[in-house]
Amino acid sequence: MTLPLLSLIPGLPLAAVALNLLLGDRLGKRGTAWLACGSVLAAFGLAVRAVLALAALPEHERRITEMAWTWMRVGDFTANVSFLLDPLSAVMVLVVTGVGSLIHVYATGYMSHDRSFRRFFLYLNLFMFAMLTLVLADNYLLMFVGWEGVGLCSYLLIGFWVERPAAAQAGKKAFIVNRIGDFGFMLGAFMLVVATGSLDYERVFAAAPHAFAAGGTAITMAALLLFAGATGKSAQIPLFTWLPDAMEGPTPVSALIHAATMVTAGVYMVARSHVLFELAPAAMQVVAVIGAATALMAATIGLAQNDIKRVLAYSTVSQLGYMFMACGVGAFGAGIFHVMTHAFFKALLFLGAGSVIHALGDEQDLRRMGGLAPKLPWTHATMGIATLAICGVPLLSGFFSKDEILHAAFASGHYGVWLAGIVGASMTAFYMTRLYVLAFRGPSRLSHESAHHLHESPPSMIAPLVALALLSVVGGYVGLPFQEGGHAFTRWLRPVLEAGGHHGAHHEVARGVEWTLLLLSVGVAGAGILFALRSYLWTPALATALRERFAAVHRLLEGKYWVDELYDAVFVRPFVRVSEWLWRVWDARVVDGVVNGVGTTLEGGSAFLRVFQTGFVGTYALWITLGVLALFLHFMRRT
Amino acid sequence: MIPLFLGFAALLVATSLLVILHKNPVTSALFLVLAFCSLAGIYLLLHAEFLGMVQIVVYAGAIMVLFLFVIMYLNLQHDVETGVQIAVRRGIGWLAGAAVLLTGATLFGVPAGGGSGWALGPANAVDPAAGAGNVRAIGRELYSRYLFPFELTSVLLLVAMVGVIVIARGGARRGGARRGGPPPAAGPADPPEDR
Amino acid sequence: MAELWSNPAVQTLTWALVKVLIILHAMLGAVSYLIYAERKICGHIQARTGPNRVGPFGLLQPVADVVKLLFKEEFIPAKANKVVFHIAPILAVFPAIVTFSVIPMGPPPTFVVTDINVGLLLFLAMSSLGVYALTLGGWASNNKYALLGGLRSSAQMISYELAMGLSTIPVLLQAGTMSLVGLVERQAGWYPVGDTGLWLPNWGIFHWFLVLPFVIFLITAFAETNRAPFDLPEAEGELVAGFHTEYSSMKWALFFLGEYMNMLVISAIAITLFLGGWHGPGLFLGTDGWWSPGPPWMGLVWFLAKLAAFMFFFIWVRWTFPRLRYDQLMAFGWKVLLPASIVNVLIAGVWIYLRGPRP
Amino acid sequence: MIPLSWLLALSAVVFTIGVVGVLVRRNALVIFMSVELMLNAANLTFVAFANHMKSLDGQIFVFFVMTVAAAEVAIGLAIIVHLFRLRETVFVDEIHLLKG
Repeated sequence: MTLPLLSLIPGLPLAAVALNLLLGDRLGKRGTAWLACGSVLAAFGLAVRAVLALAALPEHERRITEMAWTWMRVGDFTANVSFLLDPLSAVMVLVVTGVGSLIHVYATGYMSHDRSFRRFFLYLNLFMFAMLTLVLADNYLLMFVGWEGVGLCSYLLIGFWVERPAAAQAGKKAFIVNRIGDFGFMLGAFMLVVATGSLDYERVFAAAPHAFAAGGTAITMAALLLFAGATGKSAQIPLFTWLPDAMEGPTPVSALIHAATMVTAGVYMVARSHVLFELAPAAMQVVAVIGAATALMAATIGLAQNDIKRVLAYSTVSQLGYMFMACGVGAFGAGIFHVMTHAFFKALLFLGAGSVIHALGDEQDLRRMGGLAPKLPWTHATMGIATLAICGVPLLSGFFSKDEILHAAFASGHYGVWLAGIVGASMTAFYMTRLYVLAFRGPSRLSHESAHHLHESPPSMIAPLVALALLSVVGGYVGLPFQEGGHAFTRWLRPVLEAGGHHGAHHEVARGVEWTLLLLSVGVAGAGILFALRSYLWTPALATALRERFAAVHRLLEGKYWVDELYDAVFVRPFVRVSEWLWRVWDARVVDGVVNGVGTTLEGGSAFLRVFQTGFVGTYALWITLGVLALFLHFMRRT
Repeated sequence: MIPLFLGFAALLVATSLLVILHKNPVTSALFLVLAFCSLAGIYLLLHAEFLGMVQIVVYAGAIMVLFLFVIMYLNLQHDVETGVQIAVRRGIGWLAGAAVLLTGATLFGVPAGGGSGWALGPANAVDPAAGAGNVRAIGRELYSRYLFPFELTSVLLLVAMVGVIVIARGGARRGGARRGGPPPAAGPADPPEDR
Repeated sequence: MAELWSNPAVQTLTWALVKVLIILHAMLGAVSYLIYAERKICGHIQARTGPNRVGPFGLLQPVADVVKLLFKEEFIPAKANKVVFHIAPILAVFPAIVTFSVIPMGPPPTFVVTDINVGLLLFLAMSSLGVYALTLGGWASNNKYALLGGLRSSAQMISYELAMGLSTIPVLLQAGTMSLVGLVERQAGWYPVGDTGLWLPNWGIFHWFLVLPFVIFLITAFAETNRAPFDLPEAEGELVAGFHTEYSSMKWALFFLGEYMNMLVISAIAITLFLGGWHGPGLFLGTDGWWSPGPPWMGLVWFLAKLAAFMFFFIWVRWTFPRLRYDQLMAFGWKVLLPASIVNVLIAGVWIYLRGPRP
Repeated sequence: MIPLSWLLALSAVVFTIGVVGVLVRRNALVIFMSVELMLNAANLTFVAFANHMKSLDGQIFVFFVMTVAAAEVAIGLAIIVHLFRLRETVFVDEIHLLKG
């Protein structure tokens, strides 16, 4: 490749950021929009071209690396700013840039009435830059740069509406919780450096089997620490609490960062380091279990939420759980597959929700919606498709990926995980349908002003919806099941996921069993949907009845298991108290004391030295001479 | 060669003493010129022809002329150096000087073979051409190994020139430039600018 | 005695002394007759005959002048700084004589006193010392005109030294040596102009990138010797007689001597640098059937001829051009000559680098 | 061949004279000259060692020292001239603006 294709992909958004900063408001709304979307679209184009170039290569040398410059060289440790494009990162890059550009377009419409339009796109482009760096990095250090970058951007964007205290709080929460995870990531990276002396994927993966005893403590520790980073970024138990609050940010942000791209970074990272995880079966178990638990727990919480975006948020958490489930059972390909499809339909759902909110004038409560279908035909249609897709209705993208995950879980003998997945799937179907029904069907429960504010969104918002809807429908067909040697997607990822000699989990089960599983998952999905329709559309009394019957459970779910309160009590409060003590005693007394002490000492000293400052050059010269004399004498003593 | 050196050395010491002893700045300046010339002579004896010449061109020919120019420009007469305080300072000065010289002498007086840090290294015979100090060799060095410092000095000179012009001009604009100075005819030649 | 004489060191020393004496007296004589020539030429330029009473065509006029100056009463201003007042005239002559010790007046070894590897630098050093005579003389005589003359001369000479020094650099680049003898030898023979059949003498002036330096050197030469049109230090119209207003009799004569000696020196240097020194178009058919330069003394002849031509040029210019204004002088020195010479150094450097040293 | 120690002694003497001059005189110009003396003493040492070690570096250093000295003198004299214009004196003990 003649021109530095890979470095240009993250480079373009960054350039857009720079331009945005330099030109400032001189750009105007239109200019900003063009700049932001243009840069991301261009990046998408470049990505497509790069991936084509990649696909042109024969299967087993499908990796394009591009060295930008040597970042640091410390002793025998060197870190380069260099980019790697292999099938895995190719998928991510396409998803990020593709969905990203769609969402950018959408945002131009959604944010059109916002005061700080420019700042929004500044952050958004910055995020694109960080995310692409993360995905394209060819070593953990650069990946960590992107990792932190996306964390920062998510903080900035969640707290975008700074005048809202809730938003600011949510931003801080997200950032801090992420930091905890990042700390794990860092420690993991340190372990890798210590063990393999490098952070380049290639070197690490090459060296890992020799550097670590398979299944040993060290590798398990490392893998778990990395996974801790993943749980932070991808909102898994125990660090999932920030994601629902993150819904305080603008909806495009929720769609881009907290559904499609950033939160999947964890999955990507785990899949990227599959070599390490495969060396540590225990860690894999942990991943699987945590994934399953998160999937189930989030799903249950999702059942009882009334804020449309929160429902989606918890569904995101649960879907991420599925992805980790896949990774945990060794089906990294399936995980990435689900990342992709999920990016499509979840982004679509969020954007749809955004369109609804937009249409109703910032109304987010499901209980004050309903009957929107005729008013918002496009939104309704696309949302419907997305809902079906996520529910796992056959022949839609969600179906294929989710089914593959469940199948992998079952095949690899993690029956508990599989069961959790099945149940979670049915719940997913239930609450998604509930959301759909409450929003679009049934009688209209709109408040007065939102009722007359009601209008279908502008084309700039509809177009991305349609595009994503198409993707959510066909996106899954790269992974049709029942193919010898795995489907297209698996084959595409094979060079990466089977690197390091170790072959990804290929537990074949009998066709019959496979069919049964398939029908079963379809069945539970159908059941969930039907039950939701019944209890919210056909006989709404049933929902209330249920709510009264299981009041305790309902309260538990509505209160999100009071995890936040728990953390608040266990971590936050004591921490605050300790910090207050430090502030009052350590900082105010000791540190300030030292500083002031230094100050007073200097004052005294200079008061003494002022005596020598006569202002006469001659005197100074004399002092200098005496100093020279003293030096002479010193040397004489030495000799 | 030795007698020549001794002569130059004597001249150098005598003239430099007169520089600091003589009350008339112009005379001091002239003696300084002589001192520089004798130093140039010593350089010649040490096979540093280039330096000897440059010594005369730069120090005698430029720097000292500038000194003279300034002295005349400010038209200074004999320094009046009377009064207790001044006498005291002079005494201290001489004492300090003597002390410096003494300590220095003791330092260098340490026997060379004594293994002390001050023993003078032996004359190591690298290629004699380098020692010959001819212009070509120096040029080679300057433009190869010392290229960067060389360029730096050019920058330094530029900066100095700018600074000088600024200082001189600033003073002239603040009026009173004529006070104590010679009649206007010497005005246009702002001495530092001509350096 | 004989073995002492056989000692080569002694021989060279004696020869050097002899040459020095010869040169010294030759110069004194030359200077006195230069003054005569100047008066004659000036006379003819002004359509007069000039000195014509003492001796045939007034040829004995210089003798008469010298006698007059020797016996004239010496006048020293009361408030003058005696010592400096006495030293200044000596300083006026000293550098010129010193410089002459390295000028090759003919093929070595006969017609060269000494040849040091930094001859040109010596010349520059000495010319930079030349400032002192005028400055000090002007200052010491404690007279405002004299002081102004001295100040002017110091500023002027310092300013023009730079241009002069820079204008010699292309020649050095061309020759690759600083020894004057080497410089002259470098200019021996002829060189073909491209592939035109034309052959030019290998003198500096015949190389295109040395023409501008030659012109600059010429101009600065006038400035360095305080000759018209750069004779501001002694501008009689403005400063009575400038730095030597208060001088009389032999001291004044020494200043004059210094001025003419400086003229001689500087033209000799110009000849050495640009006009091929002692080389002349060979007039004698050599054994190889090519024009040979002929016996060594022809070199001396050529040299003296060129010197004479130069002197005439000096005098001619003096009586032809008006004097500059002081600010014009400074502006010209700093804003025209200096940049021009620097640019020329660059051009010459690049050219020589590209062409490589000519065989 | 001049013995190195003589040269060093000479430069030491000259340097000391410079020091004394700085300490004793009150005329800024003369002090300046004394500083020049010291610089030249240092130069002499450089050249002496260059000759002793048969290497050019010392001479190169002297070259640089001269350049710096030129710049320094230009600036210093400009300052002195300016000072004289302002304060009508070049005697350092009549100028103590720097008194703290």
